[in-house]
Amino acid sequence: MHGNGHNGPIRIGFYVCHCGHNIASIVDVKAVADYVKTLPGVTLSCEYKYMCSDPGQELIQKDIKELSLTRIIVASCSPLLHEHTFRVAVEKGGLNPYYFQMVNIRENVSWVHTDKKAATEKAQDLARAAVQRVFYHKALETKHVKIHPDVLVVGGGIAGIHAALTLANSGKKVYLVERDPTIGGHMAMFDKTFPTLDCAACILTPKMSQVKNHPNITLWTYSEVANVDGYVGNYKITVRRKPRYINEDLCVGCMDCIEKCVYKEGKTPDEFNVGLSKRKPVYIPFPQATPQIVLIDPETCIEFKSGRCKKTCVEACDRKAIDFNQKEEIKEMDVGTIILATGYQTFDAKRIPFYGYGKYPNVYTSLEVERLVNASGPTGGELILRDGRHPKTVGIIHCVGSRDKNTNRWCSRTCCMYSLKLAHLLKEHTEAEVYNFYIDIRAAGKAYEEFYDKLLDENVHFIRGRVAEVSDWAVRPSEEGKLIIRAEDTMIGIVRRIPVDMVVLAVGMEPQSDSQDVRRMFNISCSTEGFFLERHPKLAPVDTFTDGIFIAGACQGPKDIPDSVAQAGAAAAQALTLIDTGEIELEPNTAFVVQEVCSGCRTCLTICPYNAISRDEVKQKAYINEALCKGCGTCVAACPSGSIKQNLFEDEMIFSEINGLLENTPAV
Amino acid sequence: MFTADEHPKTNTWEPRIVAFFCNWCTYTAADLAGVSRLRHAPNARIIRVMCSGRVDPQFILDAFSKGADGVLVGGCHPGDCHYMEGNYKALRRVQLLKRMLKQMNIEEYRFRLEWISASEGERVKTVINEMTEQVRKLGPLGLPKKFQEWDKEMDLLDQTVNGKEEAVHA
Amino acid sequence: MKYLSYPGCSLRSTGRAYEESLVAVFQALEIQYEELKDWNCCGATSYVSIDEMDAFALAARNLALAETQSPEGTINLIAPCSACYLVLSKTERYLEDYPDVSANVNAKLDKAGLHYNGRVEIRHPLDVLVNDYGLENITKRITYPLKGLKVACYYGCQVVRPFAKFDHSHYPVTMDKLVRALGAESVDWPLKTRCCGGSLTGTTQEAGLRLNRLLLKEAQKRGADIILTCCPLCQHNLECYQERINRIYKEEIDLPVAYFTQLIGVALGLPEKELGMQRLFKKPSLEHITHPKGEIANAW
Amino acid sequence: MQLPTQPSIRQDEPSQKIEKMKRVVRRIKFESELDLEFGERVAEKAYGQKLLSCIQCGTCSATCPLAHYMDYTPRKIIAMTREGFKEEVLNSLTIWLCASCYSCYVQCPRQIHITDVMYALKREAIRMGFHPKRLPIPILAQEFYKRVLKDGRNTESWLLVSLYLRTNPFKMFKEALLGLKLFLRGRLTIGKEHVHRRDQIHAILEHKKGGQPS
Repeated sequence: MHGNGHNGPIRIGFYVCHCGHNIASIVDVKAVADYVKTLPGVTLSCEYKYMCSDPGQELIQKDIKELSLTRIIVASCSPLLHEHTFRVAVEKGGLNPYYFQMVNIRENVSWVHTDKKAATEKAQDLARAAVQRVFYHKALETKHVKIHPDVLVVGGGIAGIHAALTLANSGKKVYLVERDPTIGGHMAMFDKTFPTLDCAACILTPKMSQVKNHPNITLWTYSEVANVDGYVGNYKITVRRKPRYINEDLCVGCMDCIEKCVYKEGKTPDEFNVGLSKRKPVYIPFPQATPQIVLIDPETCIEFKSGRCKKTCVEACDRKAIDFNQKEEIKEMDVGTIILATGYQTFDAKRIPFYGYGKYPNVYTSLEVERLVNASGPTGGELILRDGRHPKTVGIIHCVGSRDKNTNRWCSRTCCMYSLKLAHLLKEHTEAEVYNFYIDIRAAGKAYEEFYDKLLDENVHFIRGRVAEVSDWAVRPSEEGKLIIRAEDTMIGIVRRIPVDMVVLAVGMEPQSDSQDVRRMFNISCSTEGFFLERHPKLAPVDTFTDGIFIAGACQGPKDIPDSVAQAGAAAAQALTLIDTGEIELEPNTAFVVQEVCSGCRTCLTICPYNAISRDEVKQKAYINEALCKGCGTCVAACPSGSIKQNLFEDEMIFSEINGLLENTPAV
Repeated sequence: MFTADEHPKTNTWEPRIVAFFCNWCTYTAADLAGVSRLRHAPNARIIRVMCSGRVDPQFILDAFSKGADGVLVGGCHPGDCHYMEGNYKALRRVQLLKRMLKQMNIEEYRFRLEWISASEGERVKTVINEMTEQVRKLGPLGLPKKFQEWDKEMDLLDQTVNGKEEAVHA
Repeated sequence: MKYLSYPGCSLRSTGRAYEESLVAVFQALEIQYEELKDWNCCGATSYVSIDEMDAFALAARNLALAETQSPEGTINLIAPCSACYLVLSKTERYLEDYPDVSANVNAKLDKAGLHYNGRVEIRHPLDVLVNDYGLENITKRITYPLKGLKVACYYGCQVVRPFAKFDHSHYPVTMDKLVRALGAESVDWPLKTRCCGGSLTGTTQEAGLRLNRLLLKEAQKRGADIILTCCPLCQHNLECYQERINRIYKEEIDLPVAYFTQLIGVALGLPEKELGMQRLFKKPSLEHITHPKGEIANAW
Repeated sequence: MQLPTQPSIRQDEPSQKIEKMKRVVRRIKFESELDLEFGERVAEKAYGQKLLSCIQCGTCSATCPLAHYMDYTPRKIIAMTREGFKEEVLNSLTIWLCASCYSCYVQCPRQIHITDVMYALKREAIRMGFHPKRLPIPILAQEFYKRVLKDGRNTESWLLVSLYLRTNPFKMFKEALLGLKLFLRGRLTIGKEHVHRRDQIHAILEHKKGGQPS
C-alpha cells in the first residue's frame, strides 16, 4: 500500500515520552517503542523522560542529522499543547517542520484510562497510525499574514479601560466600544473597594477621563459591535452607534436641559442606581459619566411619544445640541486584534423565592446596597430603607445564586469579600448589628484574610450556615415587624431565627445574558456556564481558540477588580506581541485544486463559507484563493471527483491513519 | 456506573471504535476530559481533523471495512462551528450515509454523530462509554472477514463461470 | 379530556368529605372521570420505610392498572390526597429516571401479570380544575360569589414538593388564584407549604401539635376566616387538634378548616349535604354570602 | 406522649444543668469504632453518590420544620453517615421524626435527595433492630406495612388501634373522645377496606407473605 505517493526516502524517527509518570505509569512506553521499531520505515524508535525539554528537543535534532531521518513522530501529549514546539525543533534539525506528526498518548490515553494493557495497546495503535500517515507527509511552506496595528476593545468596564489605556500608552490606536451611555461598568457603581476601602470612584474616574482624552483612543459609547469579519491581523468590524438625540460634538454636559425638562421629577427607574431612584427622559447616568454627554430616552420622552412636547430642553440648550432627528450610525473599521472585556451581570435574586426579594421591601441586593451607602447615591449615603426606617440589625446572606446546583454551580469569588466590605460600611453608617450568613469564607487574596480579621474584631457576627428562608413570620413578640432569617448555626449545631430590619443578598456573578450571541459573533467558545473559554486554563488564560481575539475580566469568569486589571494588562500584552511581531504564522492547512482532475462541476463553490473558491470560466476549473481559505476541509470532503486536497489532511493521510489504527484488528 | 475500564474482560474481543473529532470543539473536549482525568473506556481511537465537515463518508466506510466495530464523529454544536457551518455539512452527509449503512445491514448504534463543545469533557466520557457498551452488545461487525468470505464466493463463482466456459470450449 | 381517579384510603375514611365534595363539584362542572378499578394503597410514607422496592411496586400496580383500564394515549390519573399524589408521582418519576428501579419493579409486577409502560401522568384535582378546566369557566358557573371571605390557602408539603409541575414548591399560588376566582380574598401568609407533621400527630404528638399550633396561630393572626386545604391529612390535623392545642398551649384558636372543593361547591350553590359539610367539626360561617339576586344562600 | 430524648439546649431545667455539670463525660471517637463504608452504602441506596457531595451548609436543617425536635440536625446526620457514625445515626430520633415534607430535598444546593437518605436510614435501622423499642413511628410503619400487605388498602381506624396496642394502650382512652367525634361524623369506619385481587398484591410482594420485612 505504501508503494507510491510518498515523498523521498522514508526514514522515520519515533520518540515516546514518559512525561515523568504522567504517561509512563499507565502506558508501557518501552513496549510501545519496541513495537514501533518493528514497523516498516522506522529507522529509530526510542523512549525519553521529557521530550518537550531542551535535551529532548536536541535529541531530535541530533538524530535527524546523524541518522538522516526524514520523518519525525513524537508520542506524548496533545498536539494542541506541543505540536508547535516539536515542529520548531524539527525545523532546527534541518527538516521541513511538516514532516512531523504527533501522537496524543497523554490526554487521550494515560490520563483517561486505568487498564495498563488496554492503554498500551491503544498507544501502539495510535503510533502505528502515525507511522503509516507520515509516509504521505509533504514539505510545506509556513504562511504569514500581516497584523493590522489597530485594536478593538469591547466593553468599557475596568478591564476594558485598563486594556485600552495600556495599548494606547504604547502608541497603538484603540477603538473602545461600550454599550451603555458611559464607560465605568460595574465598578463605577461601587462605593468602596475591598480590602483597602479606597473609594471606587476616586480610583476609577481618573482612568475614565484618561480614556476620554487619550489621542490614541476612539471612544464610542452607547454603541454595539454589529458584525465581525475577517481573520487574525485583518478583522473588519461594523459598529452600530445608537442615537443619543444629542449632538456629541456640541454638548458640554452642563445639564441645563435636564433641569428644564417638562418633567419636574424623574419618573423612570434609574439604571445607574439600580432602580432605587428615578430619572427624567433626558439624563446623564451619573455626574462623572464619561463622556459627559446627556442622552434622551425615546421610550419615556413626551416628544417621541406624542410629538407635542413644549421642548423646554431645546430652549434651555445654548449650544443647540439637541437633535430629535438623530439616526443610528454605522461605523466600519479595520483592526488586527480584538480584546473582549464584556463583563458580567449580577444574579437575579428573584430566582430564589425563599429569600423574598421583590416581596419584602427591605430585602436588598448587594448592588443596591452599594448605591445606598454611596455618598452620591439615591439617599446621599444615608441608610434609609424602602419603608423609611433606619436598620438596627442587618443580615447579609452569602452565596445567593452561587454554589447552588439549582441556580449557578460556581463560586462567584467576590461575594465573600464584598459582603465583608458591606458589613463594615453598614456598621460604619448605622452602627447596626450585622450578621453574615456564610457557607465558607473565601478570603484568598493579598490582604484579604487580614480584612476578615478586622471585621471579626469589629464584632460582626459570622454564622456558618446557608439561610433557608427569609420571611415575616413572627412567633415571638420580639420578632414582630421584622424580617426573620432562618438558618442553622452549623458551628453550634442548632437552628436559629434571627430577626433583622434589613436583608442584603450577596448576589453572584453570571455571564451576560447575551454572551452566547457575542461569542458567536466573535467565533469563540463558551464554557458550560456561559463564560468565555480561554485557550488553556493555566498557560493561555487570556487567549481564545480564535487567533487575535483575547478576553479579559469577568466575561471569562467571576473575578474581582485586581484580577480583572491584571488580566486586562495580560490581554493587552498579548495583542501588543502580535502587533509588534508584525505578522503571524498560519497553519498551511489550506485546500487546493488538482487542476487536471477537476471536472468543473461547481459543487464546491456553494459549500465554502469564506467564498474562497471561484471558477475559471475559460478553463472550466475551480480555483481556491489561498489567502481566503481557512482550512476546514469541507470542500475536500464534498468534491465528487476527489480533485480538492487539503494540506496536512490529505485523503491518503487519513486513510493511512485509519488503516494503521485497525491493521492488527484480531480476526473474529 | 462502571466504566468499561473496570469491566471484567471475559472474552478477548473488545469493540474498536474509530472517532473523528474536530480540532476546535470535540478534540479540545477530549483534551479537557484528559486534563480532568475523566476515566473512560479505552476502545475509541481518535483521528483529529480540522472540522467535522472534513469527514468524508468514505472515511467512515473505510473504517468499517478495515475492521472498526463503530465510528464516532464529533463536531461543534450547531451554530458554533469554528468554520461557521462545516458541522451542518457534516450533518447533511451523515443523514445520507445513515440510510446507506442501514441498507448495508450495519446497525444504527455502530455509527454516531455527536455535538460536543470544547467545555464538555464530561460528554466525551459519557458518549464513548455509552457507545462502547452499545457496540459491545451488538458484537463484532467483522467486515474484513466477511469481505474475505465474499471474495471466496466471488472466486468460486468466477471459477464456476470460467469452468463452464472451458467446458463449452472443450 | 377524560380522567381516571384514584381516591386513596384516606378519602374512604377521615377524608370522606373531600371525596364527596370532589365528586359533587366534578359533576356540577361536567368533568368526565371514572374511578380506577380495584386500586390499592399507594404505600404512603410508611411503606418505603420498610422496603423500598416493594413500596414502588405497590404504587406501580395502580399505574399498571390504569394502563389496563385505559388502553391508549396518556392517562391523567387524579390523586386528590397529597400523599398519594406524591408517592404515585415519585414512583412514576423514579421508574423513568432509574433503570434499576424500573427493572426491579416490573419484575415484581410480572408476577401479578401486570406491566407498566410509562403512560400515566399523575394530576392533582387543584391542577385539573385550575389549569385544565380553567378559572374563567369556573367563574362563569358561580352563583354565590364568596365576597368578603378571607381564606388562608394551605397547600401542605407533598402536593407541591418535589414532583409537582403545576406550581412552585415553596410559594404556590394556584389555590389562591382559585379562591380569588370564587370571589373570596386570599390571605398572603408565609406558611402555605410548611409541613403539618403528617402522621406525627398520632405518633409523636408533642411535635405534631406544635407544628399545627404554629400554622393555626399564624393563619388566625393574618385575619383568615377559614383555612382551605387540599389534603385529607392536613385537614384532619388542622381541624381535629384545635381543642387540644388550645388546652395545652393556652391558645384561643377557632378556625374552620375545609377542603377547597367544598368551597367551590358552596360558590356553585351545591347543597350542604352533597359537599360533606356535616362532617366538619366546625362549619365555616358563610352567612354574609348572598346570591346576586339578594336571597341568602340556601344551604346556609 | 413525651419525646424519648430532649435534645434542645433550652429545654434543660436548671437542676438538670447542674446535674450535667457534676458529671464528666468522655467524648471521643476512635477510627476503629466507625463503619467507614457506611456512607457509601447509604449513598448508593439513596440514588446516586450525591450524599458524598454535601458541603454542610445547613440549609436542610434550617428549612426542616422538625429540626427543633431532633437529636441531630439533618445536616449532622449527613455528616455522620458520611463519616461512618453508624450506631449514632441508626439510633437517632432524627430519622424517625422526618415527616417526608421534602423541604430539604427541593432546597439542597447540592441536590441531595435527603428525604430518600432518611428513608434508607429508616430501613437500615429497622433491619438491624436499632430503633427505640416503643417509639411509635417505626411501629406505625410496620403496622401499616402489615395491613397493606394483607388487604391491599389501609383502614385508618384499625391501623390506629393496632398502633396503640403495640405502643401505649392507655393512649387509646386518651384518643377515644376524638375517635368518637370522628365516628359520629362518619369519618372513622369499622369495616375494613380491601382490594378484590388480593392475589395480585401477594404476588407482587410474594416473598413477604409472612408479613416480615426483609
